[in-house]
Amino acid sequence: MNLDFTPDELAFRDEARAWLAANVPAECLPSMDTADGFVAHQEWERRLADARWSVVSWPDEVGGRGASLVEWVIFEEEYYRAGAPGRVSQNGIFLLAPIIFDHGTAEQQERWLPPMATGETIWAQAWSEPEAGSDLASLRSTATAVDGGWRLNGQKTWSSRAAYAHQGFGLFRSDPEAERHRGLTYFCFPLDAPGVTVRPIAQLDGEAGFAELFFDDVFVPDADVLGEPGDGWRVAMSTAGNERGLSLRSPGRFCAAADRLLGVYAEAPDPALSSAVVEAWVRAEAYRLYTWGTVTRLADGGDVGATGSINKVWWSELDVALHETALDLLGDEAEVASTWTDGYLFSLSGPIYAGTNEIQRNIIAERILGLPKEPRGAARGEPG
Amino acid sequence: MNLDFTPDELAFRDEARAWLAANVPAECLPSMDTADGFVAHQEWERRLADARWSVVSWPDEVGGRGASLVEWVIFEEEYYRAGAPGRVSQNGIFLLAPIIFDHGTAEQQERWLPPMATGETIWAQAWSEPEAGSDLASLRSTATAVDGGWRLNGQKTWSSRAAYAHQGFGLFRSDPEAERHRGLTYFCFPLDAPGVTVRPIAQLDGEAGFAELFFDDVFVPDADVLGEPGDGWRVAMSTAGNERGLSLRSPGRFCAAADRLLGVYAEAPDPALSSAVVEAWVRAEAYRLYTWGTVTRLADGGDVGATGSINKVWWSELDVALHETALDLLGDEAEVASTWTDGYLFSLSGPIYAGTNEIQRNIIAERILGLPKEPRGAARGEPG
Amino acid sequence: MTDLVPTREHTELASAVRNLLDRRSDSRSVRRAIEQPTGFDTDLWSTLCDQIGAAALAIPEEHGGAGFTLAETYVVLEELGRALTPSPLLPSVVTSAALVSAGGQGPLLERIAGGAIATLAWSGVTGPADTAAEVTWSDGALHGSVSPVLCGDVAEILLVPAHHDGGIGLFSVDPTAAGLTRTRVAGLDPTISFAGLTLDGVPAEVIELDAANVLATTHLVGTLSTTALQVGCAQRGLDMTVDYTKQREQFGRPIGSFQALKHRMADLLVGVQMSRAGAWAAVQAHVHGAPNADRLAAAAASYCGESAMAVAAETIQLHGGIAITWEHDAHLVLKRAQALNQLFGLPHQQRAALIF
Amino acid sequence: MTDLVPTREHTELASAVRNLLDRRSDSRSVRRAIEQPTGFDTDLWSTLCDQIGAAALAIPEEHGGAGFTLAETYVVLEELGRALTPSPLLPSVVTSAALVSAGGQGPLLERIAGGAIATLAWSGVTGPADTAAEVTWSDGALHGSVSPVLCGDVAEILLVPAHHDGGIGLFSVDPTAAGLTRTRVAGLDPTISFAGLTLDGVPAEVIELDAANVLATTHLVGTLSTTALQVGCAQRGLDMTVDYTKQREQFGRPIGSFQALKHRMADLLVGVQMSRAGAWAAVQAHVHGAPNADRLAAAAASYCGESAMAVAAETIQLHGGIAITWEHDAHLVLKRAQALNQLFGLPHQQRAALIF
Repeated sequence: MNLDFTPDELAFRDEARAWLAANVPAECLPSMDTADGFVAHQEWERRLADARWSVVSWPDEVGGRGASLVEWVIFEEEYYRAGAPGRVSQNGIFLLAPIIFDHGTAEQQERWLPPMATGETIWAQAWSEPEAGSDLASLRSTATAVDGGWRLNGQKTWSSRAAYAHQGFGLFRSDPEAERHRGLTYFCFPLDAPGVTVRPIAQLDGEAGFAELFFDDVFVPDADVLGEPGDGWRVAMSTAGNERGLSLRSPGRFCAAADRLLGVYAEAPDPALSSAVVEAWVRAEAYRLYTWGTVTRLADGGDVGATGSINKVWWSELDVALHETALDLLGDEAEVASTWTDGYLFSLSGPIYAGTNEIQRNIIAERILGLPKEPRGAARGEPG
Repeated sequence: MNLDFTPDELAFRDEARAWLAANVPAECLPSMDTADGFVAHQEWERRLADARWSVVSWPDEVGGRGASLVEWVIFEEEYYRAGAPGRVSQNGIFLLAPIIFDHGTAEQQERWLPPMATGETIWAQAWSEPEAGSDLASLRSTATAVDGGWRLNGQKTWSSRAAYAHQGFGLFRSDPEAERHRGLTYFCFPLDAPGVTVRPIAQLDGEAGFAELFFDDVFVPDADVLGEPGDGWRVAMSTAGNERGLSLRSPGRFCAAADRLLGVYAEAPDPALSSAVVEAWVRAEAYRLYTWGTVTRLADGGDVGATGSINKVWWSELDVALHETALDLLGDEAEVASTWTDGYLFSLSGPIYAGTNEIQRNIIAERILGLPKEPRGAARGEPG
Repeated sequence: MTDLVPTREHTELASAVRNLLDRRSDSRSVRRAIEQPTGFDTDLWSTLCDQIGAAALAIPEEHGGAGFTLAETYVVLEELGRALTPSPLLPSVVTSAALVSAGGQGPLLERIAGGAIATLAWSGVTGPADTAAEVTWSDGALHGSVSPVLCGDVAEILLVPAHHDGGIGLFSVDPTAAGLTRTRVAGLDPTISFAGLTLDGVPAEVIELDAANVLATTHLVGTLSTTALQVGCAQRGLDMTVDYTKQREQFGRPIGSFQALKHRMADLLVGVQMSRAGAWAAVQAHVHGAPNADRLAAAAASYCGESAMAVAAETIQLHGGIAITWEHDAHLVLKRAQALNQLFGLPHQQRAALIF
Repeated sequence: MTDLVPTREHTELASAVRNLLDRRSDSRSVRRAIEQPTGFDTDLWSTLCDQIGAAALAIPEEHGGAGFTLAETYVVLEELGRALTPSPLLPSVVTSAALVSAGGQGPLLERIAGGAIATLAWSGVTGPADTAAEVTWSDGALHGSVSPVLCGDVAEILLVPAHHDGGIGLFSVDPTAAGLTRTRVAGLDPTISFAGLTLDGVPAEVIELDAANVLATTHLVGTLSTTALQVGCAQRGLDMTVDYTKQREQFGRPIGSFQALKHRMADLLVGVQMSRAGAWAAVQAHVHGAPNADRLAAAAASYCGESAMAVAAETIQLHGGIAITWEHDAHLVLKRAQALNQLFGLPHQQRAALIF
């Protein structure tokens, strides 16, 4: 909107815009899910960090500039507008860091945050398990208390970035007697620890964006437990809220894609598709305005809460529709692999990961609209 | 398709087409849900019957011409193409008659079918109850055995045509001990029987297409029970299958509406809407071809079964979309009441009545795709 | 960035209007209002004008208005939309926007601010901005016809755009003048009343001879005002449907516990939230004179229209049989959404304004 | 009316093909075929030609064909679509349709009937019928380029439409001729292979100098053949998804018991059934020379394309995470549906052919 940014906010925006204009690589970096690309993206993180743009909202002492939420969204808008590289550090800075800030000890914060800010340590998330999917509470990987720490066993899957990352984080069942979401503990661990096996998963686009992780008696010291043992579910839920919320998908990304779509249309306008093209632009714009509204509310204090699910459903389905429209516009060119077809295949994972959109709709229905839960285990025909 | 009709079928078509061309009233009849319109539609039924077009698929001796299923669909296509009046007798001839043929005694067939064929007796269905909705098995209206017959008590709603019709038919609970769909009996009764109160329901378009029926110790003799007492659910299910199936909504109606829609477009073409207009036409055409395929299969012997649910979902949603497109095309004219706005409001009841489309989708999912039922009354978390 | 979220003052204004409408515009009152010869409840309209100053909000203080902006009017309209209240506020807002834009029309504006029923007889009100007027002006009089016109039969102040040799002008007509015929037309939506007007040499006062820009601004204001009604209408449909599905039982459980229905209602909520965010931002952009204000308005209008229609369709479907009875309010939501969908251009026409 | 339903012979043909593909074109075989230099399994293709006569079905008996119709070819293509088999049958059918339509091309048709890989290098194959050729013919040779061409790098018989002074003609080119460059392009769908062709003075034999009607007929045959692949692909995606959701448990129950998912799969089934009915009727209309055959083909194509895309999207979504792994077949359904959607014109282009 740029309606009434404060002078400080405007100055912040101008500074970010100028730095990005001068520093964003002219050529796309190779994919971060290849060995070369991973290194190139790590180097880019280092460059961001040197100019203190890698984690703008963090405090100065751990590599940030203490930016406000409004400034953070401004930075994200500028970042995508500039066509800057994807963030190989995103699992760490967007998913894990908020938890370290909230639940980590001073020692953990000092040890983990600065190398995360510089991109020296790249983190992989280890959320899902083969049999659990969206049902996090049915995780089966175990943690057994041993002298001075824990032994992890089991398997995780859909661990993003894990093929090349250094550290992992995730939930393990530390109390086999406790029911479902009780008895889970939150662990951080090196991916090269003895007993960890990383098996990359080839994806639609042929790259290893995800991996399976196998744990065979992996030792983790007590110092690497986040929060209290057995309290992992509550600790993790703050990540889940964050992951689905503002952080991961700032509107700049979709507005930039919608602008590119308008560009494709301008090159070869097909009036029959104009409505779909405009629809994509309108949806990206609505997302931007909605998100700015949320940011304004949060700036006054408040919690994203379940409205994060609204964001997730919206951006992920908008992203698929936008790319489908692009392929329709491209016509026979869409038969051939291109950045648009890659983007299309990538967009398909949006409605699936970070809590499927089915789960998000359950959350919206139950937590915002207050609709009754599905009956479970109740007497015949009675809602449970 | 007219691809390879037999000479007999072609002759049948030509005869129907010629008669309709000579006899269909030039002016629309007043609505059948007004007092005048009801009489006008009854007169039209008489005219159809005199030329033996009112119930073409019935045997000669009860007013039909023993037409095959293919001929029946041919007749329906011609009927809608000719813009002939709606059938005020449809509850009787399409819903009740198949049951009388299958489950009625010889005496009942002789007594009820001929005046149904001539339009002398118009029938209203009494399916739903205020608390039952789509869940027919939870009907509460009762039938109590008395000397020589039964006493009916309770309330029915959404009884179509009941404001002016002569006879009603429906299910009543004759065994209060039996569970849900056991213990129901199928009754026919005069709407002017002592103890019956008919209260018309004003609809969206202001007309009384439906009524509520109140039963206060209404006596029905044993001779007016259809099928065996207690067997009403099974008897009724053949009606339900029929109602949802081919009978009620022959493709001719939608193809004719799609053609009218093309006409509206031709008068003031708006290229942005051409896709929606064509889409409606394509969907009507697909419905016609699908239905003809089904007819061909049935002509070789076979049962509509659950595929009737596919028809129901398709035609009812196509009908709404077609009318919405018409209103978009009409632009500011759509602010004003017209036959298109009336048709739109009428179309909205399609996805609701005769088994809501939610119920139809359950049937498709469970009976055709074989997907598991919702868990009911099973142990915690186990499918039932 | 505070303007992307309603302020405390906006919230208080909304509460005041809602409290009034809860008392004076419940389901029964709406039905009574429909039956009145004016098509709305004149007492309620007086109260809205006297207590809330509804008609005066966006009119400058020097012309008897409250000197606020379209944002405050938006707040009132959203509440009127939610309550499905029949009301002349929409044509009043559109007409005053035209007069403010034309400038120097103090006396007319003062009357509107005080609650006089005003309307603009222009087919752009029920279509896209580039719709031509069907009326011509020559020798000081107007000739032609225009239909449908919001509150056209009861308007006390009547503006008419008309072609003349030098372009398109804006004129004022005495609603009781000879040569003017006003005929109420039966609308699809009984809560919005229209009339057809024919002008057979009706004497007209010139407001502005070169009114192209005035009409463009007026269309923008009308578009934004309509989004307010659409957001309110959608919210009402959703609330009604959620409440109903929580209570209604089928197969031994509330139908609102069936996942297919829950997901559909979740989608409706997403649509309503996005609509409100987009509409409010577009109103703020207009109020602040942002350069992209007209694009944001078209975007919001296309989205709010479709979202309200989607809610309305599900309101009918999820209520089942009772939705199609006159006694139930579900059909009023549907008819209102459908009628609003046409005002100031259909969604696809709004989208057409957004591409080269 | 029997032609609206497949006959017993059609059903038997479908079973024979399905049995063969069950054995020779399972998931593992498809992946092996993709890796082959030709892009398909040449042994399987030989078997399809020898045992089923796949390439010969619609070719007249006097030219070494089986003398059946496009209906039988449709049956085979639907099965190839269901198995996601990489296969040169589609370009073979299109090319033989062009030759049959042009007339008098016995020797080429005989080779195609015997299994020679044939293709038509024309952008109408990946676009609407009115697409112009990008190649010109002068002094007996062809100049220009065209891409993407189905099986363009491996075709043994290569037809090229080209402009000349008198209109558009159809020409035959020796695939090994000097001046012809054929480059495999990386397609979105690994099961359908394309190449880009450049022609720099390539000697060409005239098939037909006035080929406008030939190309129109060919486009129609290609459109109908594509609907067969789409219906098969959609059926495969639906079957796969229904099976998966019956087995996969979440929250203690099979996810296929969740109503929201059931309703979505029910909608997919409705779409697939309507697609198949429409496509089959359109094929029969073409075979019988019905006057509305081209309208039915455009209608079926628009619908089959969108229905296959809808199934493919849900196949991905309802499989969740495993859908986006290379090991799982869900993404092959998605890529196939997307690639087919462009062939012979997008759904909106097919619809455009249906309105004045």
